Amino acid sequence: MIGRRVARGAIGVAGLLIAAEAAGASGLVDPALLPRMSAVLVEAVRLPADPEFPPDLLSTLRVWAIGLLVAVLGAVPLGLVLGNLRRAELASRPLVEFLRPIPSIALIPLVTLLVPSTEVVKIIAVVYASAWPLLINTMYGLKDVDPVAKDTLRSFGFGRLDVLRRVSLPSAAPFVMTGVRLASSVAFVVTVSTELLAGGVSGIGVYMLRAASGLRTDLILACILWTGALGLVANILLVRLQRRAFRWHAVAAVGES
Amino acid sequence: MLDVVNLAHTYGHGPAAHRALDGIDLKVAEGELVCVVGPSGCGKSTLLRSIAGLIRPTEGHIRIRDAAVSDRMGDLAVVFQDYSRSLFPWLTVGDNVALPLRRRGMDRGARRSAAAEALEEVGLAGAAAKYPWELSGGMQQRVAIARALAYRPSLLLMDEPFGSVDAQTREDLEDLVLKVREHHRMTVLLITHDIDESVYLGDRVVVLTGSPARVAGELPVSLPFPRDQIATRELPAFVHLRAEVGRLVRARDRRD
Amino acid sequence: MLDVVNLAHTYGHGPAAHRALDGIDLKVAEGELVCVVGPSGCGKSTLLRSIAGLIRPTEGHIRIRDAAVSDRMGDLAVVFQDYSRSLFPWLTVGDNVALPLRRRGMDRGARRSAAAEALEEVGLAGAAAKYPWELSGGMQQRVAIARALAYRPSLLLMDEPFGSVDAQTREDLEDLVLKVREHHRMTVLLITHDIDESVYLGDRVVVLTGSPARVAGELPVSLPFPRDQIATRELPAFVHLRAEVGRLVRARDRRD
Amino acid sequence: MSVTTTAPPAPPAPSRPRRTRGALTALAAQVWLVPVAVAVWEAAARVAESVYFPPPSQIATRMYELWLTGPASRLFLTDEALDTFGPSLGRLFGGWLMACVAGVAIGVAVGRSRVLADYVDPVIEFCRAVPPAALIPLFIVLFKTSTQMQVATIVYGVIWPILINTIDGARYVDRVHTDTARVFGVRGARRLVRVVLPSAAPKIFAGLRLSLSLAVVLMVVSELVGATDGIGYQLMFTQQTFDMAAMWGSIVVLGILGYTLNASFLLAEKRILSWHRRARQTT
Amino acid sequence: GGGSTPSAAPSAEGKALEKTTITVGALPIPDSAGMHIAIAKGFFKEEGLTVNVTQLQSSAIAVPNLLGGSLDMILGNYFAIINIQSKKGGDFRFVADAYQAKPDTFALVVPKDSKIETPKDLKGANIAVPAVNSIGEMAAGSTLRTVGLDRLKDVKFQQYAFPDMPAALATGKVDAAWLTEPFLTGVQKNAGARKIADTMTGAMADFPMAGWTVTKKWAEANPNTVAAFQRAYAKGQQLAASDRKEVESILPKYTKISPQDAAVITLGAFPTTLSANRIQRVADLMLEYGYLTEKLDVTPLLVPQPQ
Ligand SMILES: Nc1ncnc2c1ncn2[C@@H]1O[C@H](COP(=O)(O)OP(=O)(O)OP(=O)(O)O)[C@@H](O)[C@H]1O
Ligand SMILES: Nc1ncnc2c1ncn2[C@@H]1O[C@H](COP(=O)(O)OP(=O)(O)OP(=O)(O)O)[C@@H](O)[C@H]1O
Ligand SMILES: [Mg+2]
Ligand SMILES: [Mg+2]
Repeated sequence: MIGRRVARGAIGVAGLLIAAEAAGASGLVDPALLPRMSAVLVEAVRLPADPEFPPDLLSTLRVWAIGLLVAVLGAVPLGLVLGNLRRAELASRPLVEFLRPIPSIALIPLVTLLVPSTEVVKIIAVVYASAWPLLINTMYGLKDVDPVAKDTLRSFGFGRLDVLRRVSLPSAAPFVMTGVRLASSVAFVVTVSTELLAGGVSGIGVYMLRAASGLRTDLILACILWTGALGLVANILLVRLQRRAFRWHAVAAVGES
Repeated sequence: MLDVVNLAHTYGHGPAAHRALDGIDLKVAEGELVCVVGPSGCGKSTLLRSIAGLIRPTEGHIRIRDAAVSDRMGDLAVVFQDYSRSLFPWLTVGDNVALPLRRRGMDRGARRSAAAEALEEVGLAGAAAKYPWELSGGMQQRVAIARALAYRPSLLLMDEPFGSVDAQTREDLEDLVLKVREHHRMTVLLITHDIDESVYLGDRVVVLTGSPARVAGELPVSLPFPRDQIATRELPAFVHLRAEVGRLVRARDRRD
Repeated sequence: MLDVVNLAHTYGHGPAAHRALDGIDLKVAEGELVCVVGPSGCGKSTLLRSIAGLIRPTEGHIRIRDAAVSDRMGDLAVVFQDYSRSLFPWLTVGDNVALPLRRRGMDRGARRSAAAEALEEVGLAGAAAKYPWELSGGMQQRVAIARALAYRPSLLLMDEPFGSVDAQTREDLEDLVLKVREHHRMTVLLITHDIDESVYLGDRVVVLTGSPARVAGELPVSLPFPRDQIATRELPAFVHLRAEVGRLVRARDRRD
Repeated sequence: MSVTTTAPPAPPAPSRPRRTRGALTALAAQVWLVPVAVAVWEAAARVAESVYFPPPSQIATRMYELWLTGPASRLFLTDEALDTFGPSLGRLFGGWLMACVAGVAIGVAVGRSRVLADYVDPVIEFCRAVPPAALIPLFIVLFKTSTQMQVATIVYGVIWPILINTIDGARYVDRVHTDTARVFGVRGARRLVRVVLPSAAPKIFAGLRLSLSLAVVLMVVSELVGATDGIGYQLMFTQQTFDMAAMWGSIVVLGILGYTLNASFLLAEKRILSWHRRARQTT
Repeated sequence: GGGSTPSAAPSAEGKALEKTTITVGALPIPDSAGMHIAIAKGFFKEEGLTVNVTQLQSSAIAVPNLLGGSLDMILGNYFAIINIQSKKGGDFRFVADAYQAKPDTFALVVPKDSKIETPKDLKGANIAVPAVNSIGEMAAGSTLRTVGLDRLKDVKFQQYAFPDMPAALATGKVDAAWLTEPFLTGVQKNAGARKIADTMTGAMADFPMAGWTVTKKWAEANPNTVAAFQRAYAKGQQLAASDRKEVESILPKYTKISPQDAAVITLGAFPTTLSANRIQRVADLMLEYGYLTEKLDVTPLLVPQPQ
């Protein structure tokens, strides 16, 4: 069962890579401009051997993990508050909706001016960008709670906070978890993008900057493969967590088996 | 104990508004078991939800032990008509029953054993570790009943609590409610569609009219206690009362 | 029409596995109305869901008009026990009833009027424009019944379809089912907890044992048609059959 | 109000002025934080006196000069404003709509088919961790014109929340609902439109709402490379020329744009999901 | 910024350094070769100074890093720094010169089959530059001016990173690109692109490109560190200026330029002194081209070199 799923997934990924290779081989994409996928794969496999790469990788992972954690710890409770207190939600909405579309690219130079650490700037950028999916999904999750379930607890005399903790939160948890999965990849994207934009001592993006200096598009693409792979692994872990924690959700509501 | 005065409730506004309750007066004494019958859609659940403080009545007021409904809450339990949605799918059956007991200040062990006992009483001894969605409809309904009984509320509200169980189980549950009420001096308000049941269980039967619900009539049930499924139902008084309630129900337009 | 052979179903795997059905054999002839009774949690809904093709039996097989269950589907309708969740909250009551009718090749107007007619028959004439969550429990259940009847299936499966309505409405709905079945030559399989109801409605009553369900016995009901709520129930044959079914039900262990 | 002491009893329905006052209070409850925030910002900026953080008043003046000194016939918009906002909005909507259609379509397909999901899940998870900015070299090669490239960047960047939320929503449809659809033979496109999509709608809308402001972000990102116009270009250009007030002006425009888009979106959502809101309301 | 220990390791001169560890930001381009040679050869260590290099992507982000305190020193693009200085976006000091254009270091190229033969044909063209309103735009503008074209009216500049320019050229998104090494050599070799003009001639000949930049505050707070830096850096820069082999061997170490490429690419000059006259050219030309609105005297911006 698990084996079959892994095999299918591998076939899917292989299909993507083969398509990319075919695009290069058939001349659809000029190999002078973009290296062939086979060449990129070779570089990707060789990357860990480059002594500069592993520290870069670890640095990216650290910023990602810290940023995601801070975002979850901040945005989910905020989402719970805003999802529950209609007044607070209404009052903060203009501000939130004003801030949401402002790209971190515009903010990074400004934050850099105020914060004397590149690492912290990156983390701020990650938190800023990945907080939104968490916030929005948490708020929508709360809207989806069955009123009969809430009424049940209320009728036993539980207060708002208890209803929130014992009904709304578990019931919205799958929704929130989807938000976490979204935020996880946003955090990856922003970490690497920030490294690309702002540089720094280390990080996959910094490695890509260096690779760009030597016109090594193959290395850049190899780095992209690594980012994708990391995102994939992170997601597998999160999905596993989700399956384990919310078995009731999958079993109680899944469609065809 | 419970004092409902001139209660009215209207759902929605404007042209789509629907008046569900209209000038309901109802008094329930401490320890009394009152059954409410009335046509489908008349407003029984609305009445019950108002008493539980879940919806705010448009007019009139409700007092429980002389306190307005909204400020109190906590010493009552409700078995919802929509029992399957009132169970939490992320908790096991045992945890579902044990959850409200937190309000009773019981520790973990006490909660667990109280839940196990209540489940045993409704005939679900082995089900504590299962999830609600692993149970049949009737079993879910019994879990909801167990949860309410384990809570030992002073006011118990039940909305068609035995609709999904077989005849034999139903009789057992009826007797269970009588027993628990006796032991713990609960006040019970029970909505049912079964006229026999209302007479068998109740100290008094309240009949509601069709939508919007008004009180069509009340009937004290002066059958002796303890009641017995076979003996009580054979009493001429029972047969008479049952016919009486049936007449009250039928006397009114059933539908709006 | 319907042919269930040696049907067994087990939920889950390993130590947590639960055997719900065990070697069920059941034949229903074209146009027959069979009532199934059995203790709560024995496996009635499981049987019905297997016949509807919603769960794949672990053993045995089911054939409808000599076709295996999975390849056919479409000419049957189900009234689910969990009726409130089987209504789509995003559709009005009218649309809920009309939704499946497109398969009958009806155009928009025909669908709408068929839905209106079915709603009228279950006593919900004015409710077509409302949403399911604006209705009381019993009204929702009647919507589910209306949807199944309007569909005019050749096989109708009903899982405790009258559990949430008052006595009078229940009788009307029972007679409605009999009438529709008569007019449209439907085959009906109806699960109920009410032994009286099973005898009143059925051509045959099938009694299941406790979990795992086996067939405890079958009883042909040879009461004359058309049946009448008062006259039929007064017949000595009715009283006898009802006692007979009661005995069959009681003869077996009710619980696992 | 002055003379009559024998005023008739108040009518049961709220009178018109009362209703307007109610609406005004509601509006005030929604926007009171904005003037507060602006005032705090103004004060802080004046105290800090940093060229990088000009006070809102200065930003507003600059925005007015840049964009609102045009002819009245064009709502006072200047050529500059039209040249900046027009193309950006075009790419923004183009990209977002394409992402919506593709995201919902693919999401439903993947969400409803276990087998398809097995094959493409890893590919999706792989792709969405790749920053659009890092793919620009690829897009330069793959797409003919700069506009195509920019739209592709937007689509690539914003499709993920829609896709992931749709997959999840479509996958976890209440079993009783799918069962009902099955036994009544509601299948294919009809089942999709009448059962799966409405059931997944709350999640899909969460994704759409997320992606809408993300589209604004990606619009900016896409205009950093190979553009000659647009708000993102303007942002970068003013940054390069060190016109800080104008740069902040662009940021404010992005914020206002995002807010407006979101407000319109919520209006649409309120209509489409009204059943959901009302069904989920505790009375 | 780097872990500073005010408690004073003595420099070679004997004066205590205010900071013994400094973090500098640089782009992975040949401009910072002198610095990397000085690090590699241990010249900073001899002064008791540790220099950490942070990778930067553009001057646009370098300046906020410097002002915000993440970095002590950056490799500042003169054009960008002078622009911000003139607009009071910061008060900067140059501590050492780093890189200077030479013939053929920055050129305009067009695709192989382009109809554009000479700069004259660029009328109406889209030209890729690494940043708008930058030295690249000015250099290309100066070339255009020599053939009577106006950079504002006759062409459009689009922003592309150097590594993306070859693809942008090949797919026709731009008609010409302003490129530097190693991309210049690469695009000619791989895609057969043609060079139509060397932009670093005439007014732009030997144009100063980049210098090591600190804030005024930092320079005043750390005079001894600045002096120690200047002494050590000068040694490295001296090697870069006098021995191309040194540059060729250091380039692959801090960029991904391969040793083979490093051997063939055209390099600029590595000036060993910081000359007010030379830097003033930048400000004057920026004024002439309208990038500055008033004259700016650069002399106060230079930190005198230690004797
Ligand atoms: N999804 C499930 N997973 C595990 N066990 C289940 C599941 N659904 C039902 N069961 C078990 O199967 C047995 C039969 O269930 P079923 O719903 O068929 O009973 P039923 O006869 O319809 O009962 P009722 O009259 O109470 O509705 C029950 O003991 C129940 O616990
Ligand atoms: N949320 C709601 N919005 C609008 N109307 C409602 C709502 N809930 C109930 N109603 C209406 O109020 C009336 C009374 O509903 P209620 O649920 O109280 O009936 P009931 O007596 O419990 O019926 P049943 O026996 O069928 O459960 C019904 O006509 C119903 O349509
Ligand atoms: Mg009700
Ligand atoms: Mg059942």
